[in-house]
Amino acid sequence: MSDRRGFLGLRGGRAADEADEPDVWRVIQLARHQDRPYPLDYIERLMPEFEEIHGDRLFSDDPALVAGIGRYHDRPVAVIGHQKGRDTRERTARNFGMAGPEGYRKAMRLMDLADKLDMDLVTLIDTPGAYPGASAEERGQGGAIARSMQRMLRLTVPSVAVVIGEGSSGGALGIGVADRVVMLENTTYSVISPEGGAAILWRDAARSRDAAAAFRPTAASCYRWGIVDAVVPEPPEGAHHDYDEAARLLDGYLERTLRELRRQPPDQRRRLRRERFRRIGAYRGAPTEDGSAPAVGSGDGRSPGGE
Amino acid sequence: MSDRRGFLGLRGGRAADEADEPDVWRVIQLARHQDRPYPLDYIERLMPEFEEIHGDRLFSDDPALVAGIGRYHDRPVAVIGHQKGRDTRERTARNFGMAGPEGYRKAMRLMDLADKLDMDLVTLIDTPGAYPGASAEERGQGGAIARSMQRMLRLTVPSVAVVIGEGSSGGALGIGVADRVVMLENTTYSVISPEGGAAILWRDAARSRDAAAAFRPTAASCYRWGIVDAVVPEPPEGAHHDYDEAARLLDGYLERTLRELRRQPPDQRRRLRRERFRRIGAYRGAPTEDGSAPAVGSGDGRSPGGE
Amino acid sequence: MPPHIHISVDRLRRRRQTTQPPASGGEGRACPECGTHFRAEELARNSRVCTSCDYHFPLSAHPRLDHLADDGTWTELWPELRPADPLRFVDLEPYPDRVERAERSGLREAIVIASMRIGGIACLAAVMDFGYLGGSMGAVVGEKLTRAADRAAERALPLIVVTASGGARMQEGVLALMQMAKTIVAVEELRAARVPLIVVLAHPTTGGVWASFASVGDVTYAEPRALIAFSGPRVIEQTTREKLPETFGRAEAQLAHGQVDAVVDRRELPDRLARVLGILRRPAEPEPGAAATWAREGRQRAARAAQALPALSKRLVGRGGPNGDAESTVHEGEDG
Amino acid sequence: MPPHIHISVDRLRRRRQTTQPPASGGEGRACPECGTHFRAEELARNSRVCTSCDYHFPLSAHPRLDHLADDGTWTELWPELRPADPLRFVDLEPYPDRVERAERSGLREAIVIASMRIGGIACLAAVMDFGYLGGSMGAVVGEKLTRAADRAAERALPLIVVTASGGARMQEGVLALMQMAKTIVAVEELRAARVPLIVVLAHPTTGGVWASFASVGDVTYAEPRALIAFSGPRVIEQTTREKLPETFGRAEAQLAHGQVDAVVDRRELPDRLARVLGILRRPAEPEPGAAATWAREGRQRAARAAQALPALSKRLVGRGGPNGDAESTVHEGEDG
Ligand SMILES: [Zn+2]
Ligand SMILES: [Zn+2]
Repeated sequence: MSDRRGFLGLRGGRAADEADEPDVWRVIQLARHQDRPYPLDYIERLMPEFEEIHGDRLFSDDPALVAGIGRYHDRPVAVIGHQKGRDTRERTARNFGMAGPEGYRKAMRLMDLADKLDMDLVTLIDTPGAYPGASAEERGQGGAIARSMQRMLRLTVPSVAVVIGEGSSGGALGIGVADRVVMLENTTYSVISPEGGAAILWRDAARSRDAAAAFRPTAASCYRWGIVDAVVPEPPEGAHHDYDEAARLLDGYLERTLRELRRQPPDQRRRLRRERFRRIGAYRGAPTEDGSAPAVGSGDGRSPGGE
Repeated sequence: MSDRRGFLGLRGGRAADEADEPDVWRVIQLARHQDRPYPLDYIERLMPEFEEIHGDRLFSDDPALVAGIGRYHDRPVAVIGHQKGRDTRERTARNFGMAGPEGYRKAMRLMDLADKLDMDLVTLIDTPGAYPGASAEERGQGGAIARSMQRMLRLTVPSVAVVIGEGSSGGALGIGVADRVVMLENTTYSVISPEGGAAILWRDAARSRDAAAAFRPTAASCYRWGIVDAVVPEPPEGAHHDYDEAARLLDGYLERTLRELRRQPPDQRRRLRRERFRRIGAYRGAPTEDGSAPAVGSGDGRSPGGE
Repeated sequence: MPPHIHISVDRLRRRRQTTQPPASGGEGRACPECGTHFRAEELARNSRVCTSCDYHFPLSAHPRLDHLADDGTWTELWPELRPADPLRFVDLEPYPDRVERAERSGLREAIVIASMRIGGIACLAAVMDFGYLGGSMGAVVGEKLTRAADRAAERALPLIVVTASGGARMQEGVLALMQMAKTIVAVEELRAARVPLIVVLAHPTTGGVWASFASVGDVTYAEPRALIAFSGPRVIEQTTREKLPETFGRAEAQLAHGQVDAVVDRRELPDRLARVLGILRRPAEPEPGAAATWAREGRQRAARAAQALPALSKRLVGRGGPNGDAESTVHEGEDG
Repeated sequence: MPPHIHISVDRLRRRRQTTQPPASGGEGRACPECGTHFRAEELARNSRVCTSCDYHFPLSAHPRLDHLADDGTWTELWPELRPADPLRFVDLEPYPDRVERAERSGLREAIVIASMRIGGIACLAAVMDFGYLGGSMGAVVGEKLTRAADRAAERALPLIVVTASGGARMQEGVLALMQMAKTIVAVEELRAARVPLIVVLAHPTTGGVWASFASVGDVTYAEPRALIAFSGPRVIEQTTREKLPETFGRAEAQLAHGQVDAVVDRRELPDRLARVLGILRRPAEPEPGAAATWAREGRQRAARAAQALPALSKRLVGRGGPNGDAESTVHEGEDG
């Protein structure tokens, strides 16, 4: 933690090691710890002034996703984050951080504002997933997430997405298509929660530890896979033990990165952002990098189903 | 009607005369005539192929406002229009052409598409006003109309708005912020319906003829006031007597105007569109056109309420 | 023509009087909600909010400016703009008579533009006055708002808009309707210049004002219980035969429906605005602000664009002859 | 690297077989809605729609292409792309075993790309196959769709996408999730090139596919009764304890909720698509199409951009070593 650069991602070494199974489960518990700092806890510490905005101007306001403008290192900044709620009542009110279409549409409204007023955008990801409810589906949950990603790709201002807890499913990625994507040390980023994955793949929700081990949704793994650009350290016992220090460590990464991103021309930034996401994915059969013949895929050319 | 140019607006002369009171009322009756051609009647005649789109991708589809893409003079074109409905059942289903926020949001979706695919946009205005309902208010009727106007101002493609019947209130203007705005011969464009105006200003809805005479919402008046750029003639007895001829006359104006607009560079077109609307409005006290001292407005400078 | 507006405004700028305007209350009022009686000074001291039940009394434009602006910092702009009567409109009485009566009450139009400081930050404000013909939007409202936006863009000043309006001014007919589009153009100029637009919705904000500039603020506040709607409750009840609840269209309901960012007690408004302006303050930059450059170029572009306009659209447009009487100009111009 | 994809694709293009693929039905089937029994040929003749009740049987990718394309005009592109196993994923069985079994059924991935003509108009199609691992979206789906979009942009060809998917492919973990963003990038390339994207939602279109490219088509059709949802009914019922109606998330309900443009019977789909493509056809222009120019420049830009990428993001990204085995490459690259 004494590393002045303040983020593991550029240290190399240990962070890039593959996490073993018990570690994965421990990280999942930490990422979901009910005392973990939530977006408003970071905002309170990073920004002397913050003004929350409300509503999508279409249907409603979604308390599961907070959005607002704040003063950050003497500049205006736009912030979006999943807010889970601390006690039972707030958790219910905030729907456990599961945003509906109204949340993503509020987020898009703030992105418009960020572009208009030339504000950097920071998103703080911490959700078990987008809200699975009939009403959310009727109002276009899928399209809301898709368009939020689309909107982020079109941003002219710099953007950084930070996984600060649980980053699960499209609900997380909906606000995650940024110039830089980073994870705090004890967080997860995954296609599905371990319970959900266990229920589907093992047909037994109780086998979530197996699912966790298989998904390996830790910061270390995601860093290895190129999903995130850096891993931001937390205080020694985890972010929930020292909010101030957790915020300070995040600040170290954030301020430096936004400054760096601002140096790029907007068009270049947008191009690189597209390229960043376009390149993700491992597969076989691609042509080699010098453009010569493909390694796999020769054959008679008949469509496989037609034989 | 035999004028090959096919639009009164550029003929000058009679069309620019001030209509007298009985004429105004007659035009109002014609504009609302239940047999008048509606957008789909024109579309059927002007476009060999047309595909309607549905839904705002947010909440619902609004049948009071039809939107779609069609083939027009061998080019793709986007069309939006208020559709009133012909028989009682259809009139109810289409809400008498009173669009809700979903209608304006569907329209905006089509505007996005027009911009993306470089299609000219044509809007056909025929509404007693935007739908006055509690649910419409709850879903942001005001903001929907405002944003639809905003979206039209941002269009990169050419746009023409045509009042084909009744153009009443913000519900009409919501799809009326185009490069060119024109009215068919027997149509009206007004801040409010005569009945609504009578109820408010005369405190007696029965005095709608008085209101009509005062508002003078005819094509001739609107042309004189600079609200519309041209008046497109109708068949001798009115558009409802000959749909084919009405469509042919509209076609004559539309095709020529879109071709002319396409010749302008998009940025210039957008600038001129802004300027067009920005200049509307008569008031006293403006500086003279050469920038010399103002005609009115000298005084002690105290704010008028502060004396 | 808009480009010329910029040239002459500074000469027209007026120093404000710091005395309390009488428009703010008269001799005293009883709260319509709880019946508590207040003397005018009491009410004014509490920003015309009931100390018992927090009812927000109407606040006209000048006292509103006194309330929002840092002490003694507001200066009215373009107070000389007055309505014309392009339709020669007569309902139960001629439009000019209505205007005259409204002016006799001490107001000059339904909107007042001022430059000012809030929390030390320079900005412009456009404040509507329901007391003047129901805060209705005619050509003067559209023009003043457009000038305010132009100046805000040119000088990179945030624009604060406080609305209170029954909608378009019917006596100006379809020309009033068109002010909706005109004010949206103004908002677009702010966007191009990257200048913040903060909207405060006071009671009532309805019709064409809500359906144009009032609903597209970057940040939007509403005063408690302000009615915010395109169609008013009576029109809706008549058309749809629904019985609307007391809460229909009120600020609190509009917040729940995602239409405003917050409901803010009037007494907290100056601090709240100061905070937002503080957040949105641009950092000092070495290069000249893009906004200022844009506005300068914008003016030149607008002048060029005007040349290219089809003759038709030049009619009745931001005009006003040397004698300041647009009305007669209109008819001379058109009938001749 | 994407820029190189364009260079090699033409060599990889395969002529299609015109024989009827067996994947379309086997020996015969009973309609699950009305019980009517059909022989395979009967079903195929009616586009696998029940002649009694209009139930739409699932249609796998190749017969779908036969159905949509003008006779004999479709040619598959990039059939050689195969999943890697970057997570060395094992649930009830190893991921590669699932892949192998899926391939044994005659399919090669959950999406098939083809160039073709519809109503005489050249276009590209990307057709998903629910029969291959539930139509799940892994890296190959993302990559193929991206290549299809690149080519569509480059050659100014409309892209038709037919979806049928349970969502992201869990066995590829968070890398599968990221394909959502990747496909949205692909859609953005189409936008930049002004190329139409027509989406047809077949049963079922759920999860990450609905929440990415499937929901942002320029025109969007759905097949009758297709389930279209981000969260499936079972998940919703478990989470919210609501009992959902039969109609939940079905095409007809999504139409009512404004999420699709029309519900189109499969038998009318080819004509409907031909009509839309006909409408959107660009007029013959003297100058070279902007789209083609864009794509050409785009390729050069992408190559330059790749140089500028931070080293981090180059990991595990569109890779595949000379031996075609990305899996081992990954682990060598990272552990070393
Ligand atoms: Zn009271
Ligand atoms: Zn059947």
